[in-house]
Amino acid sequence: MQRPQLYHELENIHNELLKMGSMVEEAILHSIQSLKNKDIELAEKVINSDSKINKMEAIIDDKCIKFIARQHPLAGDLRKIMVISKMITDLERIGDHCEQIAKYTIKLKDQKYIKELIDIPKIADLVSKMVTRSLDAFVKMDADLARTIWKTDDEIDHMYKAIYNELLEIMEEDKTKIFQCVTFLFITAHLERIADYATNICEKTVYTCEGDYNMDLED
Amino acid sequence: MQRPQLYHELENIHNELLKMGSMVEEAILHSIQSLKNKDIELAEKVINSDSKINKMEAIIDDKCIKFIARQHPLAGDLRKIMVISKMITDLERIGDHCEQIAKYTIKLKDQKYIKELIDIPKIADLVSKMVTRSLDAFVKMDADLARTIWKTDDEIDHMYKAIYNELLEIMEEDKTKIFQCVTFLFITAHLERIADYATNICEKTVYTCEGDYNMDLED
Amino acid sequence: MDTKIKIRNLNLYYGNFQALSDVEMDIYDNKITALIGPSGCGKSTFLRTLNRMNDLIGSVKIDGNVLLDNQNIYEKDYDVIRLRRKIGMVFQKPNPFPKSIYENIVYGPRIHGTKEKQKLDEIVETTLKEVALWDEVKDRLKKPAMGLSGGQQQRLCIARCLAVHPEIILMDEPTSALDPVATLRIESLLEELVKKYTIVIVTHNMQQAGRVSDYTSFFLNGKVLESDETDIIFSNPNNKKTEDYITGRFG
Amino acid sequence: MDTKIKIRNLNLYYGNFQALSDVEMDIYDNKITALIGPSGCGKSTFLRTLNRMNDLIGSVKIDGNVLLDNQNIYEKDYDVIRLRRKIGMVFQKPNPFPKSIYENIVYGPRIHGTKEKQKLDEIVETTLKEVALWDEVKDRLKKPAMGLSGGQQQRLCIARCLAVHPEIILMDEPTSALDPVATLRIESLLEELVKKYTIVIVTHNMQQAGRVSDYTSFFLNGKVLESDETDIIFSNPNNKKTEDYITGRFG
Amino acid sequence: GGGEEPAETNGQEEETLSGTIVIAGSTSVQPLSEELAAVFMDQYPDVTIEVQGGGSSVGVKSAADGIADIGAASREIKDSEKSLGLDEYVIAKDGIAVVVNPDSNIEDLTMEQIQKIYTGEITNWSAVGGSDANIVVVTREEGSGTRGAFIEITGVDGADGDMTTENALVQPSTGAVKQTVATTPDSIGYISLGALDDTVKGIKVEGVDVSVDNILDNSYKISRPFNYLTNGAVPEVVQAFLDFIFSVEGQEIVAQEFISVI
Amino acid sequence: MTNATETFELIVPKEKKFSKMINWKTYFFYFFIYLMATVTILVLIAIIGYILINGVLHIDWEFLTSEPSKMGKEGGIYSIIIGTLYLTLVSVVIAAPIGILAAVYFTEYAKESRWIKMIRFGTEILAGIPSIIFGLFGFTFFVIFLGFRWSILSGGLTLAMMILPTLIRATEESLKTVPRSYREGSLSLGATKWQTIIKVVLPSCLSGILTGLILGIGRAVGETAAVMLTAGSSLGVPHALTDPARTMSVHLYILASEGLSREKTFATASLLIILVLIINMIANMVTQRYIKKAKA
Amino acid sequence: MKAFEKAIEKLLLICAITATLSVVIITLFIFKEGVSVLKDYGIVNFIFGSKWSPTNGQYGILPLIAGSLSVTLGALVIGIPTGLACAIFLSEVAHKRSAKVLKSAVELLAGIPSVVYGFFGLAVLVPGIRQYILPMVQLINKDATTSGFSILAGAIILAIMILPTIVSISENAISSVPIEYKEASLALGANHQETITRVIVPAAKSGIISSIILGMGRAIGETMAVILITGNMPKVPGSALDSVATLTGTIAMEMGYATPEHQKALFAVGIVLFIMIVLLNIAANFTLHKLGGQTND
Repeated sequence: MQRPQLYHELENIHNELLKMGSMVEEAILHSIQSLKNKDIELAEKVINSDSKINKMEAIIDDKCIKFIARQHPLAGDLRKIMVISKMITDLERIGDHCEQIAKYTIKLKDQKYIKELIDIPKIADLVSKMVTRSLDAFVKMDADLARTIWKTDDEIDHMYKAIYNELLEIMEEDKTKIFQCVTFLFITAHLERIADYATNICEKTVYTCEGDYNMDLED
Repeated sequence: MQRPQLYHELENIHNELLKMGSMVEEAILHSIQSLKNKDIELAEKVINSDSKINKMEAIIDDKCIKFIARQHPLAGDLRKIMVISKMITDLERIGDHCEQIAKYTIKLKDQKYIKELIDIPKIADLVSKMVTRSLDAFVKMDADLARTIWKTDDEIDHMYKAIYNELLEIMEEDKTKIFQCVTFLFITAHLERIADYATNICEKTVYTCEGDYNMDLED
Repeated sequence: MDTKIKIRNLNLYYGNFQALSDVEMDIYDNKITALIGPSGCGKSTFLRTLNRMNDLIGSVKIDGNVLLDNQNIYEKDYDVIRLRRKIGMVFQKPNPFPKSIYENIVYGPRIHGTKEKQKLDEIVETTLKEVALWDEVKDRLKKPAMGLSGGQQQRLCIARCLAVHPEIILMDEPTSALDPVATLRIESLLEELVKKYTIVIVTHNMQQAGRVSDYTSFFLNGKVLESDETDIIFSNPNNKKTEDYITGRFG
Repeated sequence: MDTKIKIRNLNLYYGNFQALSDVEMDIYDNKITALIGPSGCGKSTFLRTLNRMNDLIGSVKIDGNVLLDNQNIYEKDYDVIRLRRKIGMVFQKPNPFPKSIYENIVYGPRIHGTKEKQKLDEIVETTLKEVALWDEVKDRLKKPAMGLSGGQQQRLCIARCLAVHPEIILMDEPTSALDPVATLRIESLLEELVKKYTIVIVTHNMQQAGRVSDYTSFFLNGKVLESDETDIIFSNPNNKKTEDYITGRFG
Repeated sequence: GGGEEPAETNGQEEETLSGTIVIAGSTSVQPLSEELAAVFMDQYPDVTIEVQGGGSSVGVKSAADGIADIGAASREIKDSEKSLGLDEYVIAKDGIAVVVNPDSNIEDLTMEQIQKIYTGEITNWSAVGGSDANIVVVTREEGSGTRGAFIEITGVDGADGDMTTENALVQPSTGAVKQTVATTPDSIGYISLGALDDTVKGIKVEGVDVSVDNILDNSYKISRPFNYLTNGAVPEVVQAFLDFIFSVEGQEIVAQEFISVI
Repeated sequence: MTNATETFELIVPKEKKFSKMINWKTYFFYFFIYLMATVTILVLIAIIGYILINGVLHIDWEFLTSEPSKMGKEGGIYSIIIGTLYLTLVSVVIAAPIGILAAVYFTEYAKESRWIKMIRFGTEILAGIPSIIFGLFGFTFFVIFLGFRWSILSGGLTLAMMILPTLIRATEESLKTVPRSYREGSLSLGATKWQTIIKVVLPSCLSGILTGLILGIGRAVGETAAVMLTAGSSLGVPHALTDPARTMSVHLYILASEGLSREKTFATASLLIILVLIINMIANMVTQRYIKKAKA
Repeated sequence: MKAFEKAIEKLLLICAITATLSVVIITLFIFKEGVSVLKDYGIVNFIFGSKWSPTNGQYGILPLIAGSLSVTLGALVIGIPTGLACAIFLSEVAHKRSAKVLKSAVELLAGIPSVVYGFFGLAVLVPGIRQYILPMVQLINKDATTSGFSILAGAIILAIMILPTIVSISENAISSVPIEYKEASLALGANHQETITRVIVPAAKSGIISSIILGMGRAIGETMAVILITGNMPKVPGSALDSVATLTGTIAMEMGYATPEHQKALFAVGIVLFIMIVLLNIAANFTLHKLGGQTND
């Protein structure tokens, strides 16, 4: 091992990435929890945490650029750092989505929910797990794991469609619930979007490991 | 000028970026045009073009990595290439949004529109211009222009809110229109999202020029 | 894309030491091929088999084929002098002869029988322009070449080599004795030259291989471990050892 | 972060040629400061003002202050010998004395009066371990140092310099004569050394400055144009000229 | 400076005579000096005698300068040198033999022929009755005592000074002349009688053989004295050496190859 | 790889490989070079062979240990060997410290001033001055002016002056081969200038200096004209500095020019050649070790 | 410590001055002794006078200069091509083993005292010329005659004596021509001989020239060997078979001859010799400087 500085710095960035990842996971869980429990305080916490996540992105981004500038990583190392630099943007966006969810929570704070929230927390749970596991796969550089996680996106899509249809039905039945349903629709859409970002992370993990974007498990 | 290869390659990537930018602009305009005119053919064209945009992203991304690996750009050059590498992801996402819009168009093909579409094409027009101009600002490395464009995001936000409220009202009045309105809502949300990406591009332009993310015009 | 030189199954021994083992490589026309690898990996030795400069060393034994335009240069009775006119060489240290700038350039043409002053003058001007040195030295062609800076000397050496109209130029770490600015000038010159010539360059400096070459071959212990487009070698090499070398995990 | 050396308003002339103009710089304790710039920019000259190696040159004239621990080393009656014990130096080409490995290391301590064999043995072992050379050479301490490889020689020179317990180590392009693998070894050694010593390194190789240093100063025509954290110099320099040099737009 | 020491031994028995004597000068006298010195040193083991060459003029000069205790000259002392105030001792007489290469058929030359050969008037042996061959004239170097004596007696030293032909080979010593004449065909030279041996052929001058008797009775014209020169009062050891030379024993040694003066 | 190639010897390309380019010019060129190299070797063999064949047989124990008589016509050369050794020793003892220290001054201390340039030029001229001029000088200055007479002292001083430039030059040259980096290395460790010179610079060029010294000895042994004029040509065994002496070269000259004894002449010449061979061998050994050390 | 260092420096300075002083003293003495003759006799008469006959008060050293120069020139004519060829052989052509043999041979030649060469010349060359060369020359020029003591003999012996100087310095110069030059030339398609004649030898020319100049100095300065074999005839020579006297030989032979005037004349000869050597040295320095500017940079 001839370039300890390179590996120290790379590891450092890695750790920051994980830190940011756990911040984002927390944001997802908190946002849904606050929605479920009408926990406005928690929702505000999520909104506040977004700026922290943004700052985190800026810091890691800066570190990536400085790392490339100083250490001139190549091949695998370079792919990894480039992926990280994009991944943090995705994480930041996930944070944005959580912020949006939290904002919706605050909008809904005075309304009684049309029904107990079951499916949305379920999908949220799935999504947050997906984010966690995809980051895990990246850190472990486990392409096969990433491919498996990538597949769960289909499940989420299914659930999303089911929720969409259910909410549409509810709206058509009771127009007083339109605002709430539309809001829930948006929240679900945000969650679906977060799942997309997680699939993105999986794809990038595979790319980093293997140098291309082939997501077929058989390969 | 001591490193012609570096500048040739950088310019080459630049050109590819512009090409991708114009593909994306076209996708935005086409998607809205197809929605407005119920032009299913055009909508399908938009859907097809998304894979082209995706391919383009992959190509540019590859070029960026190879460029960094081989030419080891530093300081301004490095910032620029890193920004490009992120910008293309944004452009690709914009493409995704257009694809979604086109898909909605197809979903709506058998329905009579609740009213003539005026506001949505208007916001679409604004958004597409914003994308065009923000890329323009990046290419020209004009931080002030980028800042000006960045400000238009507020206008779009206003319009978005107006449309949102109008659609909600329509839904409450006529529940048969719920599906259509929800779809329009999503379309508008997509457009708003696209505008967000454009503001992102502006921010990155400022960063590339000046090395930080200060968006205050006075500065 | 035409293959200019085909190397097949090349082995080279210094006495009992095998310096090159089963080297196979294609060198493409009008492309820059870079040879990289750690010290002692055989890259310079390999370069010197291409114009038979290794013939100068007593105890060398070579087998295998080096096909230049489909003719084996190690064939019996192959005309080494013609080979070396066809394949120019630029060395690690700028090595202009201790003569005037003019005399340096016309050395090759004179050896090969060009005597007319007018023709020689023409050659001097053309080649110096080719290496972008003409403007810098046109007023002092009769001055000693040793008075030039290191980078200028190296460009002069390239011009001297162009003066015999080679088809291929071999470069053995042409910038290792130069400062960064002069290095970049030579590198940008390469970009021009490759339009007319086929270039093979040995370099210690991996970054340089990245910057200038179209193809890169990675040598290790006298073997070619990987040979591919430079893009691929630098961003996504196939061989683990190549990646280790490239990323500095080596040794 | 303590300032180890303060350079204020330093000017240096070789005869009529001003090699350094108004240099102001702070060198921080337990940090690596890299000096970069094109050939002839004065970076090596500057390095040599820090341990007064320029005193060796006849026609040199220096004014300004170099404050080491707040004392001006160019003061009259400043003890140059003690200064040089405090500030070690490693040179461009590895320059072990033509003696044994052991003798090379004990040279400094002996000069300064350490005579006991046991103590000397101890110094040899400690310093060789510090430069990670002990395992490679412990069985041949009495063998000539010239028998080591270039990289080993350079590490030996570093060890020799550590043997007199300096506080600061000046390095003048310490890897420019080494191959890439040996270069990386020295660089990783620097990372260890900086924990105990303050290091100032002149380097031709910008990438190296990037890789190893905490602070970087950019010299041009005898002036310091920019002096900042290496991170900033490499990703976002303030001075246009620095950026041009860094990005290769220079000259 | 061994010359001083005998003062201390003054008045003591002869057996304890000690000190150093430096003799310098003519190479013609040198062999004789060496012989004399060797016998003398045998008798007085504590005495060292150093015999240097150099030439007659060196002898005169070194005696005058005090470099040598005894200066040796193989010619008459010139008037200019007499003014130096040196004491002269003629220790022997020497004939100068005119010699030719052994292969030569020349037996006899007149003084005039010799003079003409040496001034370059005669350049071919046929002019003096020999075969048709160019004469290789061998002479001594400028300043040599032998040369001085030879040219004076043969008349080569005319009104305009030394008229020796430019075409003469010059050899720096008696031995060198002998060696040259011995090995060079058609050559002629002149050497000290003492050095004459059968490597060269001594010829008659004016019909007279070169021999001790002929020199003693003045029938052989070319001869010269061997002079020892001293400067002022001499140390005991030098005086003892001079006394030895003029003893019967000394002169016997002289007579072995040269001509005794008593 | 460069390391590997360097250790191999560069040779002439095999002629047959270059058949097409060989023309009469090239042939003549190689012919001439081979011819001249051969002639040189033959000349050497001729000279040494001729002398040794005629001389070696006459060298025996008696020749080496008995004193010469009859101007060298008879006897041995004992006193002459002693004289040679004595004179050489004296000249080296005088010249070596002055020469080496002066060279150290010139290379290590002297600043490149006009004075130093002139002094250096002076020593260069001194190196080129014919020995006979030294003889002239020694004779008038030491022998007569200072009144040392013909003596080992006069001869030794004259020879010392003669070999001084050789010595200074050789020492300077070998000091110059000591890389500046050694000096810098030592100084940067806090050594003083003199410590640097004594502990680093001189040890690393010792064999170069020794080679210079041996060359000086060779020159002293071989010198004739200057010695004859200053140390005399007396045959006695010298006992003191003030005694005159005859060296082997002078003896050989006298024997040769006087044609005294063919055998003794050849024997002396042979002995002289053998002596030179020995000196050469020693010099070679020293240089070889120097080169080995430098290569290691 | 500082005082000690200063003292050391002083000591070294004294040594340096001593060494330098010897040059000054020699120069002063030679000039002091000889200059009066030059003044009284007239420099022009002295240098261009064709009669050297001190006994007669004639001090024209033209014959001596002519003698010295002719012998030296002859030595160079023979020595330069031979020496250069040997140097090229050693550094470029020879295999390692043969190079080693020749090299030690040349070193040996350098070590042999000049008087041995003189003796060899006297014993072999002088009679050899008389017996073998003369008849050959007489085939062309019937009147040719020689005693064997001749310029030719001197030139040959001096050529052998300067050969080591020329060979070893030239060889050094040729060997230190960077191998890069050779490679460059070969890489341009030049053959080995062209490379040697057009690149290597020109690149080494400053070394070669200085070797020749040094050799020349040695030839002019040689004394004893010359006395033994050139015949010491103070006469301007007409052919290579004529005998000549040289400046050095004349000094050595006639030194010590008493007449003060004669001795001073010999010192004056010494001055001429001295000046010749100094001029030669300056010439050497000048050429080296001029050429040196090209090779070192």
